Amino acid sequence: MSILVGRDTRLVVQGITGREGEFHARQMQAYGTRIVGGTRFGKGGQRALDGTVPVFDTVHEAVREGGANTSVIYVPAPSAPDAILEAVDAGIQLIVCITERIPALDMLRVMPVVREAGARLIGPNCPGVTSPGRAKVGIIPGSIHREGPVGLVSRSGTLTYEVVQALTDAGLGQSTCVGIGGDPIIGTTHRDVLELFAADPETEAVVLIGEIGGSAEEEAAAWAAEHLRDVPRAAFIAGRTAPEGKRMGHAGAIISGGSGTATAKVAALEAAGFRVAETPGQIAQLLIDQGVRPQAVRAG
Amino acid sequence: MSILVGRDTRLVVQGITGREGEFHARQMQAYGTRIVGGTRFGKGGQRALDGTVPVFDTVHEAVREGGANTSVIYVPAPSAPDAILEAVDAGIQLIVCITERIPALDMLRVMPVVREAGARLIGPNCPGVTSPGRAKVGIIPGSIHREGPVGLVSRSGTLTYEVVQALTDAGLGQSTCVGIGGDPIIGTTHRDVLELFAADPETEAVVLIGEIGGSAEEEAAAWAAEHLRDVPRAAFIAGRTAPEGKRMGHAGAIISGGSGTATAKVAALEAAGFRVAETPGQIAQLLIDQGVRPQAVRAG
Amino acid sequence: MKLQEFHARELLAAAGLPVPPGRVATSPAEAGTVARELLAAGARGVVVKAQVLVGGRGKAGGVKLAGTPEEAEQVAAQILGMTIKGIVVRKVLVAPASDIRHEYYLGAVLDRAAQRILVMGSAEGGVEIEQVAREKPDAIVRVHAHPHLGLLDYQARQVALALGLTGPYLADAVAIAKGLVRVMVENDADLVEVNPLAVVHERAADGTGIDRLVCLDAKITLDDSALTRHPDLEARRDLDEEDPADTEAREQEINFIHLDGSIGCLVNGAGLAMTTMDLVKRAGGEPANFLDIGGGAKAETVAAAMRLILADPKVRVILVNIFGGITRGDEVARGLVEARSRQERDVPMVVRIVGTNADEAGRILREASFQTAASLEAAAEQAVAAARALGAAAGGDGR
Amino acid sequence: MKLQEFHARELLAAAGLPVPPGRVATSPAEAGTVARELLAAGARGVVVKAQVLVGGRGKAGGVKLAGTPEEAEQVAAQILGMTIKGIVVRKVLVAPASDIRHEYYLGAVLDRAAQRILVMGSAEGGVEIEQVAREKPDAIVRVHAHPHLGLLDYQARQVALALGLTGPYLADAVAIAKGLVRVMVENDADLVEVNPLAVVHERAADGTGIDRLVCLDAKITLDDSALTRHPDLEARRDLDEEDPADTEAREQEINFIHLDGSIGCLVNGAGLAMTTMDLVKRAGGEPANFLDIGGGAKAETVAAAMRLILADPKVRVILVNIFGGITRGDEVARGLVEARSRQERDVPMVVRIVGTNADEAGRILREASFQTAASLEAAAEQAVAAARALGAAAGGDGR
Repeated sequence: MSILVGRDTRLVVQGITGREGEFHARQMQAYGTRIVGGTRFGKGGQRALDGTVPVFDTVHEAVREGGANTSVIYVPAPSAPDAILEAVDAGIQLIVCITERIPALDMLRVMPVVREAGARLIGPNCPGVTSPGRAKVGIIPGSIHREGPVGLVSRSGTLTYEVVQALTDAGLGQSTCVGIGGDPIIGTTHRDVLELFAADPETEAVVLIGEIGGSAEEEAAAWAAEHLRDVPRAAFIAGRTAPEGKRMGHAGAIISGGSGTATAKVAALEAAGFRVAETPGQIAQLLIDQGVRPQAVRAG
Repeated sequence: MSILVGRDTRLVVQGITGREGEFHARQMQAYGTRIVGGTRFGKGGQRALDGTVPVFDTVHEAVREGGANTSVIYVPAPSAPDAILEAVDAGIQLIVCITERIPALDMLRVMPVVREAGARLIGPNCPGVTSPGRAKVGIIPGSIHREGPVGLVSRSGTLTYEVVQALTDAGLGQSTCVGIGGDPIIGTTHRDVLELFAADPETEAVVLIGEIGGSAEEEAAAWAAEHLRDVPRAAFIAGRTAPEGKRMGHAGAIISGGSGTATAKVAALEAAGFRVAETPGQIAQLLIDQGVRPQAVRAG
Repeated sequence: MKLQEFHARELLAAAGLPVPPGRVATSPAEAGTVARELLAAGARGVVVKAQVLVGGRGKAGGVKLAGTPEEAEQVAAQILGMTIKGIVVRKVLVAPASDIRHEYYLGAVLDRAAQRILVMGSAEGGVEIEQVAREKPDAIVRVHAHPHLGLLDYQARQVALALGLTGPYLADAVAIAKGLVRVMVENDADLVEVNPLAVVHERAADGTGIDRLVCLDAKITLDDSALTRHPDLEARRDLDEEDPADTEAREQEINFIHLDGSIGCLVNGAGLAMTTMDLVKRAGGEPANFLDIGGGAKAETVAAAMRLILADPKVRVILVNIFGGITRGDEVARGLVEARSRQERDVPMVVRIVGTNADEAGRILREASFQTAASLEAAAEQAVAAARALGAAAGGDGR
Repeated sequence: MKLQEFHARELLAAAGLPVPPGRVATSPAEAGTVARELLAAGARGVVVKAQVLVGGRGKAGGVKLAGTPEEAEQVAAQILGMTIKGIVVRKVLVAPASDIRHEYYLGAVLDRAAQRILVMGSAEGGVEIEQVAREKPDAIVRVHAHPHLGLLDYQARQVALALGLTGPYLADAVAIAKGLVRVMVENDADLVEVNPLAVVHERAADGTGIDRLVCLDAKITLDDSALTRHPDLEARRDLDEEDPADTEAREQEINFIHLDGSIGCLVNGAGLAMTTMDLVKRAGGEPANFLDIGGGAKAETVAAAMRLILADPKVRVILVNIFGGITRGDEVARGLVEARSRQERDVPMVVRIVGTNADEAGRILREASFQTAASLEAAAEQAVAAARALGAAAGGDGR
């Protein structure tokens, strides 16, 4: 098993004819993800990815004719909120929105519709979700993973890759890696993902990657303190040395008052039983110290 | 028992200091309805109805300090949608909106919020709800009722009074009379009220009063055909002789195409086992014919 | 409130929708002037369309083509002043004649049952949409706009696709569909309809041809309850076309519809008013009107209602049916006495007042020698009998 | 993007909120002119306020009162050109001096956790709202606006009541609270704050006194992601106040924040960039900047990032850390080679490139004789060591 994406994933790529959409659709397909269709209004009936994937005008058609149950969105920011709502309306249960720079108030309007429909949105402005060996939905490089027992959730992009690579190098494979995105308004939080990992029999340990700003890591810690008592867990917080009040690229990374500082987050996570690493490279060892057994380092 | 309003009703009158609000609050209080407060922004702390009822600035205060569980709205149309939303937000479960001439698109925006909160709205533009001998919420004259086994639901105002009076005169008392209002967008339909009557042990028979236009009566009939098999039931449809395509005061009373005509409604109701009266005066007899036993005609 | 076509076109154009040029004219000369401008701007001909709020103007000869300004003047002279379903035509719209390649239907309407704005589209435009709806329901695409967010892009795209449009028309249709809902929301309309939405072939001034998707005819109905917040729209009410009786009724907030019978009805409440009419008919009579004086009607309103009823010379008897709730029976009774004392024409009245203050009302009515009735059925029968008696006296059938 | 106070006032006034008069001036003479107008219109004095995007201008002497136009000119001369937290004051706002009776706080902010717009109000305005929030959380009323319908009337009334307002101020506060949320939504702001919202005593031209609720100071922060749809707001960006390096970074879509250390950082991804800084510090060094080149950065972007870093004379070493995902490592490597060939100042570089096309990147870097590192920790340590070596040579401490 794994969470969110896996062998049952039947993916529709919204915006498959765009530069990014096509590039990553190829990567996902090469990884083994089952892509049942792509969408591009006005190009319905064409085929994409060297003729292997049908292009539909609407997500509804991709669901009806391709049986899509998951979508990944690569359309530009002005169209992305509508793309999310279209996927929701078509009955897609898991929507992964890669698009960055969606205005926060657009997401504010979108989220209640997503929730009301009982759908799950990952992102926006996220690298996506990969269940190693099963399916990759998003833009996380496939090569950095190996299958294994560690569930990982992160707000960051490349920092996630860094951590995953370090885990893999240390012989710790992953059940699922979830990049939830760093925008102010996101569909799925650290805590939400921890809940999913807690219910997944294959996930034996969790890694939480956070950043300064907001209170999502603290909320996840509070939940984990109660519900993940026996699960080996490690964390890393970026921005320990960031100066106060500076904006660090992510809208989430504003330090306001006492909350949201790296110190506060580290303290909350440690109080909840997380071992908090000072460098990404230390994370694997912290899990091994809690009894997670590394697999043999694979050849090549 | 009764439905919607009864001895447990703790009423807040929104707009209690207005001419209509005050007049009807007195009538309701005289009928025995428990009025725990009224609202008027800026007049919180005053008292209304000869000092018997506290005036609050907000519905929230009326709930918090007066334990209100039901509200009735007499504010002018421009403020009424907000009054409904305020009651919903304050946790009121039954909201009766008497106000007429609320724009339909305002109600379109209000209704999803009402539904999401799980609250029930009666109206707008309705005469309200009376459970004879227990509570009266709205503007239906109290004198026309008597207690008894007949549940009545109607889109009309004075036509409702006409029918209720006729039932009372014939010795058929009422469990609850519900005026749902004749506007295009209303909170509670004929069918919704029939469902409540079906679950009420004291309601032994039902009367449905409809008008030409729309399809609410047909929908109620379809439901009743399945769920009210053993319940004596009668109906009356106003507008049998109305010329096609003329607008008869209620926005609902437009005849369009074949649906919504009196003929179609009468046919649907008869097919569902309703006895359909040709005059309001016949309704009581139709129920008596189905085994409903009239009570002794009361003195005075 | 229904808007005239030219007003509806204005609202669509103001929302950025593609509406062909054209102007309204109230005289043949003016129509000729508009035609001259349009022809000079490249139109291959003009169409002159009667501006009336009733349907069927095409069949009635209220829509005509013209090739020259002179011809436009002639057909405008034919149309202006003609009567369509009882309405005298006082205005015409002069617009370019269109070279239509395909006609579609697109409309937004308040869907009461779903409590949503419903957008409907069909590749079969230009004919009665109701007929298509009845005979080929699948030929109509139906999409409900989000109650808070309006018609979303993906919904508009579904509509555009279902119309069978392709290429650049797809994006145009998306914009038009969203625009219809926007026009509806911004103006508190309950209906905004474009029929036909058409692909037309146009020639530019340089002679090159181009096909465009345009709103050829537009129909908008406004929510009367919302007019107070749209004074600009209220000002577009066409008083030329409104019966003076209707204007007075509206100003007195009386719901009034003129009909063909002889028994005037004065009732409080729409449902009870319809029921009163039903019982008049059941007793063998014909109602002269639908009239609902509303709730809590004052003596003044009652007097106005009496004037409205008596303005119809066919009225022989008046049936008053009041069930007092908010409305106080004694106030209505006083209003009746007062109104009768002032009216020029004296007709028999049958009055039934029950409910709030009915006893006092009864006393007032008896003192003023009104004929009263206890039940609604009895009142209707008495009114019909009185009309029959007068009819027999006058040699008619009393209906 | 932060707006200057005078721009924020413009947006509030455009939304119909009560904002006192006043104009911006860029010279003492202009300030005197504005003061003369305001005094002629009945102001009892004026206040001259530095327009800078940093806080603490009051303590720094950037806000001064003046009783005459001449005095206004004098204080404007003092304020214009002064430096507040490193920013040179180039504009002042000249507004009427207010006779303040009571100060309130009212603000609307994006609440990330609740995914709503949060309206906050307090009867204790004029001081730091953060301090009130910490010390007396109950003194702040908090209401979440509806995500689709905005701040509803009843919510605005709750806020107005909680401020302890009475009488006519209640309705005014309702309008202002709703207005703040409207301004936020219409301009895609993430913060719209009025502090203080004040009851001020004003004298009319005829000498009569009146108390009014007005927005005395305003702060608005815009959502950078939404600026493309608000070109009018983008045009209000104060380039005077922006570091030229920041302007170039923005135009290249590079996230760049200048800091005080000696080790320039060039990283892809904000989280990884912060981590890189953390590791530099952990190794005993000080980062000279935060710099995130974003995803899929091209050679041109890399070159621009290098220019930004080298524009800081304090930079002694550059640490490049790229984890290729969308970004291709070889492209970054080529960009580095290209950038180094063009740059005027040669500083040691430690480069770590992993992920997509890392092998090819390694080859390019080795051929160009860059110092490379395998792990992030190692890269940070090498960079700090290099900076130390240079520092020792230069006689500094290498930080």
